Amino acid sequence: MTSTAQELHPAPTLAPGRTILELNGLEKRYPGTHALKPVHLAFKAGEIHAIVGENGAGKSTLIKLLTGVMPRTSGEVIWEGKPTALATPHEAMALGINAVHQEVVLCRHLTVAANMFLGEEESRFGLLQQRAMVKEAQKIIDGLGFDLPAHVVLGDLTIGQQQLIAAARATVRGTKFLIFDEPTAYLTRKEADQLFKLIRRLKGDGVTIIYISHRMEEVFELADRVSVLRDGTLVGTRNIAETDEPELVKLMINRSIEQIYHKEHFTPGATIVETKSLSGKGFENVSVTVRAGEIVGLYGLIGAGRSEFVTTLYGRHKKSAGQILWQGKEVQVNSEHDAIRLGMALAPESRRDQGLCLNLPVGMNLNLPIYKRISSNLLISKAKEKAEADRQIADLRIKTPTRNALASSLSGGNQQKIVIGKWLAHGAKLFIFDEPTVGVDVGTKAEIYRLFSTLLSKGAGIILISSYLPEVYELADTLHVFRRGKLVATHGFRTASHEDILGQALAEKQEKPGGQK
Amino acid sequence: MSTEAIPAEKTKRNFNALFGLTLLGLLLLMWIVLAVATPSFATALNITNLLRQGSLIAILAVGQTFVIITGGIDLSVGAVVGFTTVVVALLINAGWPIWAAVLATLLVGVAIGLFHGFGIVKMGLPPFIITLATMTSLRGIGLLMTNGNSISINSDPFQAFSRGSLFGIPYLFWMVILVAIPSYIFLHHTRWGRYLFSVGSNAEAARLSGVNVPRTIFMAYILSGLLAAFVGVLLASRIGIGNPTQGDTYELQAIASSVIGGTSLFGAIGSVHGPLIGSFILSTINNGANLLNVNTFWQRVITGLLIIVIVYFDGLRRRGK
Amino acid sequence: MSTEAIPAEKTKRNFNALFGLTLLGLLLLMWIVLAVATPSFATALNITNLLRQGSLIAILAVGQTFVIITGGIDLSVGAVVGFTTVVVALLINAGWPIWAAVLATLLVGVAIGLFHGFGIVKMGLPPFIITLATMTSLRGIGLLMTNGNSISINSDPFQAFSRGSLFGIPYLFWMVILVAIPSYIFLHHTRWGRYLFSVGSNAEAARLSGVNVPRTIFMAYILSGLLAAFVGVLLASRIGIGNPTQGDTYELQAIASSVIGGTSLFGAIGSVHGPLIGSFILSTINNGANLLNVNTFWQRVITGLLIIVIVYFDGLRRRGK
Amino acid sequence: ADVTIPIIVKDTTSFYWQIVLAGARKAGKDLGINVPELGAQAETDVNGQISILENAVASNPAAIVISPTEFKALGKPIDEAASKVKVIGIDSGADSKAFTSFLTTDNVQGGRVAADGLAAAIGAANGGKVEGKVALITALPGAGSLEQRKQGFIEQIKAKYPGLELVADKYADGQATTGLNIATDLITANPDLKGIFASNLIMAQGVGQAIAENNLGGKVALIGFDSDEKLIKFLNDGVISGLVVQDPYRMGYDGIKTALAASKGEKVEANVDTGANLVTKANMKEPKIDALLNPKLN
Ligand SMILES: Nc1ncnc2c1ncn2[C@@H]1O[C@H](COP(=O)(O)OP(=O)(O)OP(=O)(O)O)[C@@H](O)[C@H]1O
Ligand SMILES: Nc1ncnc2c1ncn2[C@@H]1O[C@H](COP(=O)(O)OP(=O)(O)OP(=O)(O)O)[C@@H](O)[C@H]1O
Ligand SMILES: O[C@H]1[C@H](O)[C@@H](O)OC[C@H]1O
Ligand SMILES: [Mg+2]
Ligand SMILES: [Mg+2]
Repeated sequence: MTSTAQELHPAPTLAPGRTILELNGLEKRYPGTHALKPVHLAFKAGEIHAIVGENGAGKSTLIKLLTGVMPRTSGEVIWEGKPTALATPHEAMALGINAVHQEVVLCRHLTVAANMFLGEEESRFGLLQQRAMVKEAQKIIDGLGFDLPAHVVLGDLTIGQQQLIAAARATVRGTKFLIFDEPTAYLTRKEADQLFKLIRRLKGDGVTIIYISHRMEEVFELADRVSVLRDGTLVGTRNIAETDEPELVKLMINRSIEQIYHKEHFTPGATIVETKSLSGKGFENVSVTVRAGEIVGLYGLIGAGRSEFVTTLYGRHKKSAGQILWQGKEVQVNSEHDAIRLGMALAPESRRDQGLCLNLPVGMNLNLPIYKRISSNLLISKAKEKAEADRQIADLRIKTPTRNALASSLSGGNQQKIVIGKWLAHGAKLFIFDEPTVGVDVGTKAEIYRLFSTLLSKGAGIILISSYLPEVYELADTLHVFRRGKLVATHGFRTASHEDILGQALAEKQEKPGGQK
Repeated sequence: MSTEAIPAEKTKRNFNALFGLTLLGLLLLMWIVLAVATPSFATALNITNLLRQGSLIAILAVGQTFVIITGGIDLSVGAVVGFTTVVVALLINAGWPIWAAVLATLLVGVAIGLFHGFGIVKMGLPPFIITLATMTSLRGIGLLMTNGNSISINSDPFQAFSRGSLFGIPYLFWMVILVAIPSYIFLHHTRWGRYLFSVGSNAEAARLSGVNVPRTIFMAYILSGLLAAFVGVLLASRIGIGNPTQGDTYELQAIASSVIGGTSLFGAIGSVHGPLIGSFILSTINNGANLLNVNTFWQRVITGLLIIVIVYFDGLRRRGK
Repeated sequence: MSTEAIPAEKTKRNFNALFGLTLLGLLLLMWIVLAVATPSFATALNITNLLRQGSLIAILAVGQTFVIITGGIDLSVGAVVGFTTVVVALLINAGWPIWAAVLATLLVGVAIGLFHGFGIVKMGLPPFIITLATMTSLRGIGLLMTNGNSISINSDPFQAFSRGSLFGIPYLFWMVILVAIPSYIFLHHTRWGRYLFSVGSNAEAARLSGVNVPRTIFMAYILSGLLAAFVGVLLASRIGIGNPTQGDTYELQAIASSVIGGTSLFGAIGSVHGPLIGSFILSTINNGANLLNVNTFWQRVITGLLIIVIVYFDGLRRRGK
Repeated sequence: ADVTIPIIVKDTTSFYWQIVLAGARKAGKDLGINVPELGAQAETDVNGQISILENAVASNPAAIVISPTEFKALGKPIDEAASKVKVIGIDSGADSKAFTSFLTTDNVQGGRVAADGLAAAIGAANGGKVEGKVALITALPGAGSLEQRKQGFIEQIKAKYPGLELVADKYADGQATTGLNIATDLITANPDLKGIFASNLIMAQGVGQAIAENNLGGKVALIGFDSDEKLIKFLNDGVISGLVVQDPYRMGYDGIKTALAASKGEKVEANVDTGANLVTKANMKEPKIDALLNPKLN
């Protein structure tokens, strides 16, 4: 082994390989947070190296240092034997280091093609070759099997779709070292498979890859080696063949988890909400019932129309036809305000665009829906404001220096916890969670699932949208499958196989539309 | 998201109190320097003058700050000031009791704010456009009402107000306090204040969290219109006339005071004390230059430079270097 | 992110050409109405006048648009115009050949833009503040240079330029074309144009893609300063004097033209044709009101209303209703 | 120089006021006193001038010379100032009885003089017939002195020149270019326009340019107000028919001189009319007029 790493757990021997990048005591401090304690690690040319760890463990920070996004506090980075400053993204790119960051960092006002070629535009005589770039971009996207247009404005795509574009973009650049920071967080199995194909192809081309994920099965499917970060410290590196999931989880959170999916069955109570042939932009003719004490899961591919369905139910968008019955009575939900008054709560899918006020404090984000309740007369009760925020921070283990830190300074997973946490104290009857555990670590996922049970036990109902099949599969009492805006299948708790459900979610042209209720 | 955000990316909210203090520090520093440099600065008379002179813009800047926190802008405030001097002058001259004339004028300010809210929320107009349009039209309406002349206000008590003092502090400055305290409580201690910030930070997230975004926007512009009308009343008292062309460029001074006081034009960052200090920094520059007998042309050059220096140092500290 | 973003959330970029056309449609509509309503509108003389009258703001608006697309703002342009009328007047009167005086004046504009870039990128100042400071200081410097006087320019050929025409179209309007075509190519067909949009859309993403964000910001302000200096030269030619107080409120007119033309003050949305059409809409309102001999006060009222109406209809269509 | 007498003008950025200040400066030198030169940044900024007056009083001067921007508005502040120091008024009046002395041009009278000048020029160009359309362009609404000129001009036209028809009464925004644009549009809309009164310096520059641009010198008569190099050139070239010229230098000089005398308790004259003269190509070489057109600025 060529690594100089001083690992807490001695690394197993590896097939010999050339070291391409070596971290020598790499360290990062933010004001108030020691995000990365000196890390020693060597990456071998052509390997897929997974990095796992709890939310806030320092994974994204490590990536930011390697791509020149942030300056490091101390330590050395050695690229192909030579120390390098990596002071700017430009410098990293010049070496051939690229990344698909956890938060999609693209320009939402530019087209897909413009984003793919940003900074590397093709020009002739100083003029952009726009058509050629759109064509080229489309070719790349099609080649990767993504069903996305290259000429549309990026902001019109869903987050998952944007994530795919970010991945596709990396292939345009002459990359030697490519980092994926939770690329599958918003993807369904189908898109994830396409992405894995891409990653394997890149590996075949000799590209070294760092792969960060909270989904253990992906790590085992893809990686050659895996490193574990805990609280900014590298606690171990393993050959993938020589470790297993419990060991990694143990390393990550310093305790073991018996089971992630916590499922309690309650006898369903009265119907909370019922949609009758609801139609709107992006979906049509959807009839769904949610009763007290049950979780109704919605599964489908990206763009299947699940989010549009729930946001319409929530009054954010106008319905075009159909009815909404709330506790048996027909209601008009004309705004999210109406919805909240009825007793709905929605944790939306995109934390950046819909979920968070990033430049406001964590506490304010958490309390936003309940300010009315924690105000006495005109004034906010500061004591309650603090108590409520601190309770959510503790319950969900949100890693933040204080409730006054800006939401933008939290790690991705911890931001996600705010999006969920803000509704938990609200006392709604119907909770709609749209991709609630995106980017959340296993330990916290288990915590969140337990909280679901608490909500159900208090007589609430839950609509759970997830693109991660195991999640809906293991939790939903009723599982609806969406495809291209239509509800195409409905199952009970674990009554169909993963394969069947996936098959139903995939658009097969020969299949007749319509549900199989 | 924006070029402005690049250097300021590490703005620390918890430094906010300290930040206010230290901008205040810069203001105090200016006062000390002036007290040493001129015999007349630190006299009761001059302090009274200074307080009076800064008051109008200070109040406008607070109203403007509410709007800017939501990510908007209110270009109309200068025109509202001019217009409402006319309104209050006409009403008083028509024999209304002062309190009624003032109340009616304040309602005019509210109505203008409502109109802005309507334009932004219901018609989907950019705040810049709807308030620019009001700015242009209101001056026109005021000029039509006065036929381009000034209206002399026939009420001595009304005019006496702006020259009076209580405990040695001019009434005009008491008015700043009267506005600042409820504004502070409103912005920092009520949920509506929180809603202003949330709308400016991410309107969509605020909306999905149950914040009534349209109502919040209405509220911001109504407050700005109301405070501008209040300033119009105070100005009318100070100058004793109604004249629709008064208050020219006040919008710029109010926005500048707010931004000097740390408000971000991209929304979600701002306070009540910041714009107050900002406006008194600007008045102090003028007052000091007059007392030091600086050539008025040099005065402009120096004002520009001082704005750069003050905001630079304030920014340095805020970025925690 | 902002209140402005709410209604416009689904702006469709591919409608852009149509959008330009249809704002143009509104402008053409105004022309048709005026041609019918007044005998003098559709005369060669008046068209020439109209083209001359709109030219200066049109050029400023293009420069301003570059800056606004990056998410910034340039409040200094009016002051730069006034200041550069003085510079070019002094140089010409000092006996410099016209071409040299013009070139030197344009370089002054570039230097001012450089200074703005420096303030924003290196000193971390908000664009509003640094350009406000320049606006204040430059007028002061200009006044110091002229002592408040107008400098009468001793060059007939220099002044003749603004009166001349080619193929019946005034030189001043040719200058708009001279600016618009390269600007269009620059903004929409070169990578630098694309970088302006990317910086305004998401400066962090642009930086991560290897876009030189500081350089892009410098570029935007330099272009704005350069075009403002160019307008200063043209204005000096048109009014035959150098006077630092000229160009007052041009910044507001330029920003308004840009926003009427569809530019978003939050950056990343804008074009070259939009501000051009926007500025000619404003000039047409003035020209039409003068020809119709509308009372000047009514003219203001109407201008405000028309701005609302035009932007409202344009917005309606853009939101695709 | 221990004695300080500040002079407060309406707007330091205009040439007219710079001449006033030059006169005051010279007086300061001659008399060995300190003369701070103060003023707002626009003639319409009433509140700004009140603030400046307040600041001036605070600096404990021997006396103050002021040109009030607004008749009514400055009344009370001047009363208040006069309770502490002697106040001398120049150029324009204020609603105050507290002035120790007052040196001014009557702006209403200035407007009348302009009307006479315009009528004469139109007559000269049309074989003695004082007939046709005329227009008035005012730089800004809301400026007291400009309103007075307008008033005098309109009164005089109505009273003395029934053949003249005022077809347009326009306000600009204080910018020469706007004056130029308005004048061009007026000429387009009224091809038979005979004359224009541009009631201040910057408007006369813009309107003069419109006449020059359209080669209408001699066809459309133009009367301006106040003078500078550019306007004198226009006068010489026949673009401008006449200028109403006041004596700003004297107002500044005598203002300070009177203030010093008053501060010493000497008796001073209560009212001095410094006069408004019509300058045309014909009389511009007369020594008295020449001195008005070319004040000795230092
Ligand atoms: N800009 C910042 N300012 C201050 N603290 C920060 C900043 N960015 C990250 N941190 C802190 O650094 C720590 C590590 O964050 P990082 O984003 O690297 O975590 P992560 O391992 O990627 O977590 P996740 O799985 O949630 O994405 C966290 O405690 C986070 O709050
Ligand atoms: N290929 C595509 N290009 C552009 N827009 C698309 C595409 N596919 C779907 N959409 C848009 O996405 C909408 C449905 O997305 P929605 O977010 O509701 O789906 P979802 O099932 O929740 O998927 P996701 O997992 O991405 O949230 C459609 O109405 C359509 O406007
Ligand atoms: O007399 C002066 C007048 O009071 C002022 O308003 O403009 C300049 C001069 O004409
Ligand atoms: Mg992360
Ligand atoms: Mg979705």
